[in-house]
Formats: sequence, structure tokens, C-alpha cells
Amino acid sequence: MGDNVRNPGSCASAVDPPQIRLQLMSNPLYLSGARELVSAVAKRLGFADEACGKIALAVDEALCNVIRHGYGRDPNRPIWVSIWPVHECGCGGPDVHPGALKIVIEDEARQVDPSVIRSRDLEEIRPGGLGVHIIRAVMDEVKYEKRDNVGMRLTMIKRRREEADNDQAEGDRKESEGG
Amino acid sequence: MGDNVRNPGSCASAVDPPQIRLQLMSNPLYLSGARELVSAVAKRLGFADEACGKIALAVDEALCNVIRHGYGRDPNRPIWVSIWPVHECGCGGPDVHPGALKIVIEDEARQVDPSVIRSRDLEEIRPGGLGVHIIRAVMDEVKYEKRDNVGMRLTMIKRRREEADNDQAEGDRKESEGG
Amino acid sequence: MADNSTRPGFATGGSDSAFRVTVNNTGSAVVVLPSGEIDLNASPVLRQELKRVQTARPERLIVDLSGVPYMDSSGVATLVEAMQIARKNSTRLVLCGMQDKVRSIFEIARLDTVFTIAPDSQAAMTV
Amino acid sequence: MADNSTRPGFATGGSDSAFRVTVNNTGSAVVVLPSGEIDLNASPVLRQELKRVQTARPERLIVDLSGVPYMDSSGVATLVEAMQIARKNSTRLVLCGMQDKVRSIFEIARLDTVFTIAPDSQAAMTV
Ligand SMILES: Nc1ncnc2c1ncn2[C@@H]1O[C@H](COP(=O)(O)OP(=O)(O)O)[C@@H](O)[C@H]1O
Ligand SMILES: Nc1ncnc2c1ncn2[C@@H]1O[C@H](COP(=O)(O)OP(=O)(O)O)[C@@H](O)[C@H]1O
Repeated sequence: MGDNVRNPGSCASAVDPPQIRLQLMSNPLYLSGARELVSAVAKRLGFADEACGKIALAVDEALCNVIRHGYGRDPNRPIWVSIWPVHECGCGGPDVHPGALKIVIEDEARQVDPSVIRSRDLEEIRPGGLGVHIIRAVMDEVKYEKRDNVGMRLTMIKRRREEADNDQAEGDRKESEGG
Repeated sequence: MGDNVRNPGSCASAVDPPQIRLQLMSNPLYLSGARELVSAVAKRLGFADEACGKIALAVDEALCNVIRHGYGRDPNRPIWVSIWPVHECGCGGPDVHPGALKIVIEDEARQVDPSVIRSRDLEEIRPGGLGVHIIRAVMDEVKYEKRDNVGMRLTMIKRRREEADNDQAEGDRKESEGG
Repeated sequence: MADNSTRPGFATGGSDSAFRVTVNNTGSAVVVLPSGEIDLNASPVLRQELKRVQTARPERLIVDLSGVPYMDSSGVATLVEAMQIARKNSTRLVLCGMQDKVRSIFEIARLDTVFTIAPDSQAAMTV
Repeated sequence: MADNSTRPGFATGGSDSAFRVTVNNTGSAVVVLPSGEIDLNASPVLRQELKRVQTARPERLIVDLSGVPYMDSSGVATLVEAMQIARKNSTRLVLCGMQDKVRSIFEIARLDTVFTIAPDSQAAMTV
């Protein structure tokens, strides 16, 4: 569960450079900039406003977790956010509305086993433990992994729905979680 | 004129990595993302709304010029936007409101002599020739230069004015131009 | 009774779009009115203000979110913590004025039924 | 007389925040109503629409910018080009509904006195 990020096609393969790559320091000051960037790019690639807001929320939550858990709130460590449009079929370049957006967040923080990155039981009402739940509820595919030498990599995919982008029940559709 | 970018202090020296670095492909699709990023970062660093809008405009114009003149509209070449808060005195890190923002835009496009990058006489009413004028009108310091091996570098500095950020007459205060 | 203060967010003060928390003590209720996006940068400011007003153990605490266009889980966590303190103090905590995006995160967190949520501050006085 | 069409921007169609150009032919004037940010991505769409409506050499051409929160120099250049065509055709070109940010770029470009600018589309019909 959550580990099933399929190969997203040639134009978003690991070989192609991302269309957008943001490097930011691990300072909460810059979260709003990252959100606005991601949201504006998603909008231009044809995602509906509500979906753009949710993609930005997932990126925000992921960055918060790197800042807090990965870097222990050190505000001066690098984080990378890379964005690829994903075309189902014969590509077509970035101008054509892609079928999905792939967002990868990488850090140089301590490596943890992906299985420990899991949301807690929502029945227990207490602060915290919501970030991973939100990321999984909002995105279509979510995968945590260790990077080759140092740090973690989070790969998220959000598929685009045409016009009537009705994803208000998304939080409910995704019941199963955990790494 | 425009070439007097002074050393902006230790915390924004060339040695320090930027707080934010955006790599984007030279596709007009991504201009809005770059604008929103820059504007949101400036806002969090204490710039007034109007100043944030103008900084975003200058970055937009600079990116347009790289796309059109540097890369001849090839949408798949890299551009880098780097952002440093500039602290006048003994730094203090990014959390304290900086006295200025330094933004550097770099490309791998053809190198031109900085003196050819100049705005035309505004008296002549025709399309085009406005981008460089806008950049110089909106930012406090503007410097074009060739990068060491390939491509151009544009360094822009915008100083922050306290509270009553009254820069409505900025276009008028800057009469002199040209590289 | 006159606790009517505005505290600028430490991170964004100076800009006209700073995160701010306004506190209004009406006598029958304390109304906390954050304005701006509540993310990891701003939530410590809200948390501090909520803690401060909760030391007086008010009968009713209203958090009017009409000026909040965006909230992430750090904001939600701040409100959950405030609710736990409120329960201990027998304070009636009511959220109101939620914009769509903010309501959406409460739904995703399945906290929309845990909090008392009123449409506006008027309704929040009596609910 | 019934040229009432909406053309979605090629780059953003599909989203509810796409750049669009609506054209309204009232008989006495052609009103072009772009909506969305006019940057290098969107200005070709506006340019094409302006060229299209200008082939009919209307007496009055109103560009209502009330739905345009942002414009860069590529948008300004598009409007300068439309003005040049309008002069050749003896069309009266009027801009209206400028938001602050958009007005600001016309001021920086010193084009605020070159164009005829009306506060709203009502005024643009008679100015
Ligand atoms: N980037 C990360 N690096 C290391 N551990 C992480 C990361 N993201 C999440 N975790 C782990 O997953 C847990 C759940 O995260 P989350 O749902 O965001 O709740 P919270 O952060 O409030 O604990 C965290 O407590 C942490 O142990
Ligand atoms: N990044 C760049 N690379 C090469 N030449 C540039 C660049 N930016 C500007 N120029 C040159 O400066 C001139 C003025 O640019 P600008 O004021 O934006 O007007 P326009 O682009 O409409 O000609 C351009 O015509 C071009 O010759």
C-alpha cells in the first residue's frame, strides 16, 4: 500500500530532468512560497482549483515533516521539490494537459525506515500525526524511500480529473494506509 | 548606471548558498509559478504587498527575456532563479526582516554584451522594448553580466521600505537607464 | 474586561499581509480572530495566543477563522490542543467562519464532527 | 451581430481558472473581455482574438480588463499593437476596468496617457 508508484512514462522518467526543481532551506518561512509555486504550476497544467489547493497542501505537509522530523527544525538544510507532468501515452510535451503530476521531495536528513512513516489512528484525538494521513488522502500515489547515500525521497502522484473535478470525498475513499 | 551592485553583505555573498533556488524550463507555462514563488517569499520576508507584486513583475520580465532572446523560445532549456535575503549589518539569519532581497537569474543561453541589453526610447510607441525598462524601474539595482563559461547572469536587488512602502512614483524616480 | 489586542506574527509583521491574531473579550466570550495563512510558520503565534487567553479559563472561546484562507496540520494540531485545554477548563470552544479550504482539511482529518463548528461568530455566541 | 464567443486559452483550458477571452458585439461596439493573468503564456491568445475582431474594422473596440489581475509587458505590447491597428482602421480603442497592478505597469511604461482609459465598460461606451 502506498508503494505502488508505477513508472510514470517516458517524459517523467528518472532520466528526464524535472520541468521545475525548487531547492529551499528547511525554514518554515518558505513554505508559502513552495505552496504558491506548486499550486500555480498545477493550475497551468490544467488541474482544477480544488485539486491545486490539495496538491499544495500535500507538499506543505511533506515539507513540514522534513523540517521537523528529518532535520529536527534546523532551518538551514536543503530540501528539493521536483515537478514533472506525466503523460499517459505518447507524451506531447508540457503544453498539452498531462494526465498527472509527479512531485518528488528529497532531503539530506537522517534516513528512517519507510515503514515508520505512517499516520496514527485518527480515532485518538490529539495534536500531531495528521501530516502523513493528509498526504495519503490527497494524493493518488505516495511512496517513501531512502535515497542512495543520504536522506529520504517522497514520490507523490496526483492524477488530473477532467472538468467536474469532484474530489471532495477523497479523504473518505482512501481508508487503508501505512507504509 | 545599473552596474553598481555593491557587495550585499556576508549572508548574501556568492559563497553562501541561496535560501531559495528555482530551476525551471524555459516554457512560458511556468512563469506564473515563478511569480507566485517570488511574491510569497518576499511577503514572508516583510515586503509590502505592492513591492511583492513589483518584484514578481521584474522576475517575470527577466524570465520572458531569457525565453525569447536567450533561448529563442526553445521551451526546454534551464533557467535558474536564486533568492537571498540581504542583511545590512550583522546578518541575523533569514527570520529577521532583511533590508533587501537579492535575486539572481542565470541561463545557459547565448552570451551577449551587457550593453546591448537596454530599453528603447519610450517616446516611440510600439510593441516591445519594455521589459528592461520595467526591470530597471522596479528594482533598486540591476546588473547584467556574462557567466564564466556559458550564459548570462542578471543580478537584481530590491530594498525593503518600512511600513508605508510608498513606491508608487518609482517609475518616475528612475530616469536614467541603459547598460 | 478590555482585552482587545492585536499581536503581529513574528515572521511576517511589517507587511500589510502579516499573520495576525486579534483577541476580543466581549464579556460573555473571548473571540480569537487569526488572520492570514496558518502553517508551520504561523501556528506558533496562534498557539501562544490561545494558551494566553485560556489561562483565564473563559466560559466560551470562539475561534473565528473567517480571515484564514489556508491551514495545514500544524494549525489543526494547535486547535486540537486548544480543545483539550478547553475540556479541562470546562470552556465551550467553538470554531466559526471556516472557508472552504480550511473546512476541507478538517474533513480530511475527520475532525469536522469533533469540533463544535458554527457558520459565523454570531451563531458561535449561542451554539 | 451576434458575435458572442468565449475562447479558452490554449494553455489553461480545462481548469476553472483558465485564461479566457470573451467577445461581445453590442452593435455600437465590440467588447473584448480577457479574464486571467496576461503573461507571455496568455498574450498570444489575446493577440489572436484582438486581430480577429479587428478585421471587421469596428467603430469602437473596448478592452475590458476588469478580469485581469496581472499583466506583463507582453500583454502591454499586445495592446500597443492593437492600438496601431485601430488607428489605421479609424477604430476608437478604449481600455477600461484596470485593476491597480495593471494600471501600475501602464504607468511604469508611461502608456497611461497614450491609451484612452475609462473606469468601466459603461463609461467606455461614450468616452
Ligand atoms: N520526512 C520524515 N522523516 C522522518 N520521519 C518522518 C518524516 N515524515 C514523517 N515521519 C514520521 O512519521 C510520523 C507521522 O508523521 P505525521 O503524520 O506528519 O505526524 P506528526 O508529524 O505530527 O507526528 C512522524 O511522527 C515521524 O515519526
Ligand atoms: N536575457 C537576454 N538575453 C539576450 N538579450 C537580451 C536579454 N534580455 C534583453 N535582451 C536584449 O535587450 C533588448 C530589450 O529587451 P526588452 O526591453 O525586454 O524588450 P523586447 O524584449 O521587447 O525587445 C532585447 O530586444 C534584446 O536585444
